[in-house]
Amino acid sequence: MSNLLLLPVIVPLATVLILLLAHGRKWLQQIIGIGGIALQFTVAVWIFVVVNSQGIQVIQLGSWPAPFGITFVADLFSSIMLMVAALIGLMTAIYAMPTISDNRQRFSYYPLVNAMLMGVNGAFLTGDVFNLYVWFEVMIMASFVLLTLGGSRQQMNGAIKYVAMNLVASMLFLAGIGLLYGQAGTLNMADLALKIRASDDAFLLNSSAMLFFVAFSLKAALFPFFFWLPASYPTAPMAITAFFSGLLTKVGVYALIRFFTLFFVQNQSFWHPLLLWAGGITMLVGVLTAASQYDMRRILSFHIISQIGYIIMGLGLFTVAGIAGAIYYMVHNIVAKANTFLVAGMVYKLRGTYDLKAISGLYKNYPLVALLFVIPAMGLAGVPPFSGFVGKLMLVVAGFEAEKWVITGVALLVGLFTLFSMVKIWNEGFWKKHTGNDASDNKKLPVAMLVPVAILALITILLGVAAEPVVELCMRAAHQLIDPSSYIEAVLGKQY
Amino acid sequence: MIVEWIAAVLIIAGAFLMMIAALGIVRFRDVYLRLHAATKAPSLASLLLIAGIVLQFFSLPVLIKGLLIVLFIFITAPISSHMISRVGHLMHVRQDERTHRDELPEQDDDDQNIGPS
Amino acid sequence: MELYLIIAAIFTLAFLAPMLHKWFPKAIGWILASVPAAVFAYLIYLSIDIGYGLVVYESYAWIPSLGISMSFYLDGLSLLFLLMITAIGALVLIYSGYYMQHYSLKGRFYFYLMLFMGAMMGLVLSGNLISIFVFWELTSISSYLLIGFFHEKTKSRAAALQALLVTALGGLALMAGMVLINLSTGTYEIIELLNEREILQNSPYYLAILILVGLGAMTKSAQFPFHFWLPSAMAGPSPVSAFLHSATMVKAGIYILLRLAPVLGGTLEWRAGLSVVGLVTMLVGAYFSLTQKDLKAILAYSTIMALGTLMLLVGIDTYQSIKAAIIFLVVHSLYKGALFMVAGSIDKQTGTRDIYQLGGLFRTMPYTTVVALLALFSMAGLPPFIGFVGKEMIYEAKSIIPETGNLPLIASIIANAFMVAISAIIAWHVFFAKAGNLPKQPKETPFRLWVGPAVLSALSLLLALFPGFFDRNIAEPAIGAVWDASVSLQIKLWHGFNLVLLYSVITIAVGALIFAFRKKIIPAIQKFNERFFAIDFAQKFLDMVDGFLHLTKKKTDFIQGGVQRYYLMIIFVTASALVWYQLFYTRFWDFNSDIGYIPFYAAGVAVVVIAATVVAVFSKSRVVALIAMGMVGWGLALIFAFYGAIDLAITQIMTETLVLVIFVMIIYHLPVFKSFSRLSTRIRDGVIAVVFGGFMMGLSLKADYLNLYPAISDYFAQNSFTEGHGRNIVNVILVDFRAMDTLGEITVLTIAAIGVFVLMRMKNKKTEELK
Amino acid sequence: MGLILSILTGVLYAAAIYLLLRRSIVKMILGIIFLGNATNVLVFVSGGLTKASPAFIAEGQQVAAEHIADPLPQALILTAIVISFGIIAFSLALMYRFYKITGTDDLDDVTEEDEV
Amino acid sequence: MNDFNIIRTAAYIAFGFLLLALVFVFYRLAKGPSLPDRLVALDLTAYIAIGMILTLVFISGQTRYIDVALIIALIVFIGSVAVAKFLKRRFYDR
Amino acid sequence: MTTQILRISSKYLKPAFVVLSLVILYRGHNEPGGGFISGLLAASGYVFYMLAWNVETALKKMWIQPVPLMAIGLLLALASGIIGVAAGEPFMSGQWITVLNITLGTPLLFDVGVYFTVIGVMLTIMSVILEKVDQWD
Repeated sequence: MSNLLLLPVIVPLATVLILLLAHGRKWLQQIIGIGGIALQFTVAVWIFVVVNSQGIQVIQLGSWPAPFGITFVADLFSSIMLMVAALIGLMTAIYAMPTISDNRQRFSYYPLVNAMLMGVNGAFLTGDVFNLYVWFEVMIMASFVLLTLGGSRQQMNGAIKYVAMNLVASMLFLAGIGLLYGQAGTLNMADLALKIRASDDAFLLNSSAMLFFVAFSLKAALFPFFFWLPASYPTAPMAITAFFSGLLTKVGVYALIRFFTLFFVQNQSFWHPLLLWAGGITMLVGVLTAASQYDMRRILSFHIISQIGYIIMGLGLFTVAGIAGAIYYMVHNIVAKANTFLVAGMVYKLRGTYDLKAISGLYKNYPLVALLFVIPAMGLAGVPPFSGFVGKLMLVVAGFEAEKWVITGVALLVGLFTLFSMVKIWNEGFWKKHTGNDASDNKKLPVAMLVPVAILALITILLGVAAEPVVELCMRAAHQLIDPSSYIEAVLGKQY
Repeated sequence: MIVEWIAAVLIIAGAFLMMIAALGIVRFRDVYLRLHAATKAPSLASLLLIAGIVLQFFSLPVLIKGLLIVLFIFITAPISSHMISRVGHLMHVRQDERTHRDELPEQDDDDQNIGPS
Repeated sequence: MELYLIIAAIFTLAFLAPMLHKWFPKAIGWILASVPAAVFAYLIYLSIDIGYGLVVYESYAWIPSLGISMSFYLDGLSLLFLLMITAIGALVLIYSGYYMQHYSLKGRFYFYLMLFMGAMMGLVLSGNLISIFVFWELTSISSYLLIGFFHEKTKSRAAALQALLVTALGGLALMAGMVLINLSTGTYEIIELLNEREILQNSPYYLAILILVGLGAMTKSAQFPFHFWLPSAMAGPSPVSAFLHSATMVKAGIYILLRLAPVLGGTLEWRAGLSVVGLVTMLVGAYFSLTQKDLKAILAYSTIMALGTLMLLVGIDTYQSIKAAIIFLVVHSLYKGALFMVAGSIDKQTGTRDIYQLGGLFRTMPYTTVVALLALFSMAGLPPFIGFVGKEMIYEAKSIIPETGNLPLIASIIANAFMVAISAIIAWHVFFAKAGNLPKQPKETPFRLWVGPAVLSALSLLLALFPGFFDRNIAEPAIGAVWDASVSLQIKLWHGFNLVLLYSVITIAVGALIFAFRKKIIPAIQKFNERFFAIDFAQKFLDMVDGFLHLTKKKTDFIQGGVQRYYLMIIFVTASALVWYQLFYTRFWDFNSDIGYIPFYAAGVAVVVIAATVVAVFSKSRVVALIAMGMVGWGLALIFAFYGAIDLAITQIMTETLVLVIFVMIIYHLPVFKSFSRLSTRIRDGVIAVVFGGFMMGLSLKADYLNLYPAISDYFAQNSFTEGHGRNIVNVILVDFRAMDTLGEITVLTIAAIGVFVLMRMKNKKTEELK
Repeated sequence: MGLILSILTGVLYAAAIYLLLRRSIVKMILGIIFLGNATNVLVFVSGGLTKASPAFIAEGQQVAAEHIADPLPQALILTAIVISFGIIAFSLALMYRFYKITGTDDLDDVTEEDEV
Repeated sequence: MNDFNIIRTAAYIAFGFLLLALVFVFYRLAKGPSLPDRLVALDLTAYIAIGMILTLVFISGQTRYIDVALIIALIVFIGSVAVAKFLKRRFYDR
Repeated sequence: MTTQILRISSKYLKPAFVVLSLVILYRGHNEPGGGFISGLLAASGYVFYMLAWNVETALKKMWIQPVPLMAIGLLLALASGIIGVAAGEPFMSGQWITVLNITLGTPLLFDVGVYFTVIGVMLTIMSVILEKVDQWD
């Protein structure tokens, strides 16, 4: 019973309010906005420490007992995600200082980022299906606004697609909730888990599970629901795109993992092959489409899709190793992927374009940028000793252990293609002979751009080199997910 | 008992009036005539229905709410019909040829802000 | 003994290299070389113990939850490789200290080179499969960076990409193989694996492991059909070729096979697979080397031939063959390293590498000539060089395999004869024949350029003449590590008159014949090649990549075509398909046709709403659609009211009205509907819509059917007034029981308001991007 | 007659999908509105249709009568209506902006390849 | 509750009339011909809705429904006014 | 398009809307109504006023501008939750006091917060949208 769990929602909300009242002054917005996120990060770490040492934390909002009111629950999985989300928020907000236009910073950027983090945090923490929907809406509403601010044709195009497809997803989600409530008579996740696991007829819940699956797949950009992502992500400024790439799809994935480990376990022979197929095709399609692109942002955007496939594969394996791999991969991917986007933003700042055909000579003139690109890129490609390698290894081991040969083979092959597209960026953008004047090609990048990238790169390295604590943590988190009895007990109390 | 009977008559009358109004907007020949049907009859119809309710479930709040409804309908219905007829006229919606007079020929002078732009 | 310190030292040096280069631009080669040289000396010192059977094993936990540790394992095999890496590495560093002087970005070059050296040493020192893999990938990456050193040339970039892709493909296979090994035996540790031979060979995954590990070795060691990256990789600077492509990286594949031979080897699959691959590679390498004009290309193909030979020897898998393999490994490293460096010097001094253009260098570059000739003799396998010893052993090994008869032997003789001929051709054309037009007037190279090859060539000679220490302390333990038996090795130049000697004589004779008739044979072969082997593997590979890109581009354009309707269409179609599939799978077709209480007036309103919906959908006018939509909204509000949802009905009416107002005020600014779609499009969309709507209808029918438990709402009815102090249960739920939902909801509204505000107020700037 | 509300749900969904697949952005947003309505009805229907009085506790009583409408789906739909109201307002503003920037209301005119 | 409840019966009859009215109005909405015609139809729909809600009061015996009618009475005209305003603008725009 | 009829009626209807909305807000916990409905109702009054006159005039008539109103509303909602925390219970636990036979509590405060937020939101949206329409006139 600790109100601590509320802070990740209340802190950003309060930040948003203060920012709304203090709109117009850039420096004030920066201080309050970034300070708010930093506070969130601290809170997230605190929650993590508490959860790690004392087990699953629960708060019954409004003192209403569990299945009736709304419950906030933090298990290891949520608290890891909370931490990573706040980290990415912090880094991108710092990165935004020199890159987002003044006008935006004065009025809308910081409140929206905080609001989106509020939604994300709420989604990670809530233990109630409908409440999850509400947080999803908070999140996507904020992301809508963040994404649509801008004036180009392409941006509008991306925005419309993003809005339309996400709304479809939301509505399917809501329909799923309606059916679920009609059938199971409760909305609390732990209660659902208890009731569904106890019932023989629970496989009849498949239809609402399917609606959830489609809705979350849309949010998570699984094949064939990913179209909005490459259409919209490349259109926003990089600080925002990086922020999105780290969080938006991952919340969808989080929901998938939460739902399909906690209570939609009634018909495993139906769901797990489906998830595996979805994951496999997703990773293949994403990476193949990425390979053909020449726009850095689009390459990276398509990559997000392929990496989602890995995570879903981990879920589809449904073993402790698989889910631990999925969690690890998710953490790694959030960090590394956001970082590559931030580096792409640097490239844009230096060269004024994202088109690889027009970018050249970065390697020679900007070795630091090259280094900062290589680390997350190799991380994504799964080259040891960076974080991606450990994630891939965990998934491959899990896949082989579960004797799912095809998908594991696909996962390995996709690693090769990922490497290919990263190297393509490197070959074209960095190694190619500089077409312009070398002598004048020595722009300085602002420190506020370099610092977040460097920190994220450091994390990528640390996740790989000092992987043990993280891997062990993911294993424990996966244990909690696979065997939810501790979750249920924490939420519903001893009496169940 | 007698109250119930009166109330019943009032509802049926109100509903019937409503139907007549609807029939009116189907049968009448142009917008302006239909507006008559669509504004006057329903106002009366709701008055009747509310009277029925007040009779049947008499209490002070019900009376007040009923009066408010009637009041609001009597205020707002003319506003909307006024706007609709105005716009119809401005749009040159065809009048039935049997209408004798058009009191607002082409001009629209009480509207200061707007001119053809 | 802290083995990790060796690798750590190299890596530290790697990171310091750019700075060192800045501070000591002249002496950088010497400085960097000193560390591997010191390591070499230390290893020689160690080898005394290793010679007596000492094995060093250290293990440091890395990811214990996955059973992965960073462990180091030094036995004879590792030692042999380490010695070669450090020796050639030190010499190459000295060499490149001069060679690279005039290139830009040298600091990074040294960094990569040292990184590679560290990775390679890590690879051969590792005692854990995963740490082997880690270093394996690191060698791929650093070799990519080295091969692409001249990165402003398109060709270099392509070559680097090719090498990386091929080796990375192998790396993935290797990783899969290693995971499978772990799955069968439960360990990644080499030292534990050595006892698991039985288990592994009886494992159901044995064949898969073999293929996967073999694939890894084949790509790294440039075996047919993955050999093509090696000649392309000659686009890198010569020191890189001398280091990577003679002794180190290309031998990594052989190393991993030798390392795992005690565990995986000895089966028919192992023998057959490796022998066939090795044999083909050997012949391909030898054959293609003859027609090349570029000195480095010749060397590259001859390397392929040597690698094929090694693979064949490993595959034959007898004591003799392993012995031959180890010796030939050393032999080849020595002469090939020297020759690559010489080739680099010649290129540097004359400006060309075309052997038919070169000539007469013995006059202008006497030291280089001597050094090169020594190495070439070793390559040709002439006595008294160790190359001769190696070849003798190979023949010996091949002549006593029972299963395959004489085929390997004959192939080997042919291949070696080619080598003899090539050595002769190089020697003649480069150093003695009349020179063509050289881009630069050659003059002797400085000491730093010829000392490296000189040392290697000298070693070729010395090891053959004075084999004692080498035999006892280096070769024997190495063989012992692979072939688990007590080994006693005596390298002898002279075996007496026997069959093997005859084979050697035949080889040299055939080689001499080829050399003598080269003017006829080479054009003939070339013509033959053009007709029958007109396959440029490297080009094919690039074409494949291009084709792949083209294909994916096409596919992307098809999938991600940019038109939103198609996206939505695919989404709806897939969603419908999934739900229908699920309905089918769940075998639940019996819908509940009587879904509850429906009074006639509700039904009537519903019918009108349906009709209004149809009007809204098909109307040609926006305003009509809007009005119909308003009617739908109110109809729904009525239906809500009929079922007792008062607050809901009020809210629905209010929002519907306000949406109508907003909508009308916005389409103010937009043009009227045009009829965009053709009839067929509409019918298609209509079908999709009906299918989707159909299953939603089905789901709503099913909804009431399954009621697992009584709903939780009774609690609200019980406690709303007593605990929540409100008689309006819905409102109490909204502001008390589920107040968090409402908080989120008003947050959404606030954000939406901010969004609308910004969107409507924003100036119409062209682009608002990064400044 | 019992089917009629289910049919209504289906028709609303079908209408929404059909409108979403049109080229005009106005129709697309109409489609979004219909989708929201359809979902609300679906939730309402799945909550159970019973002959029940409104979910109020009568004056002078501590607990609700036996047969009241299930208040929870109502609260959920109410929240959903409000949320979709915000979203629709936003999409309408977006529509305005889209038209101002692109000069068209035809979604097919604008694809991802457009570079300004 | 006896079998023949006069108020209830009357309310059912009233509902019949109101539904009929709704159908008529819908006909006008679908048919047009002019936009103001449809607007009139929309306006009348609101009144019919009020009528239905009031009739529902009789059937259910719950006076709380009157609130719904009150709100409808208060708010619907804003829609008509807005649409009318729009139509005017549109017309001048030609 | 505005007319005299609209203008005059809006003058009288706006206060009627606001008063009625306050009544509905107050009764919301026990009778149909509540923060959202009453907020929309109050906002509708102003929207009608905007339609009849123009946005500027309508906003001048307001004591607090829409955007701060939103923030205040959210703040009230948040505060109502934090009161529960201050009382040592989980967030949003209802705290009730009875003054003169009227039961007041944090959920009511929350409802008031919703009320203000909704008014602020509606008027923010409507004002920027109707502004554009005013510009056309």
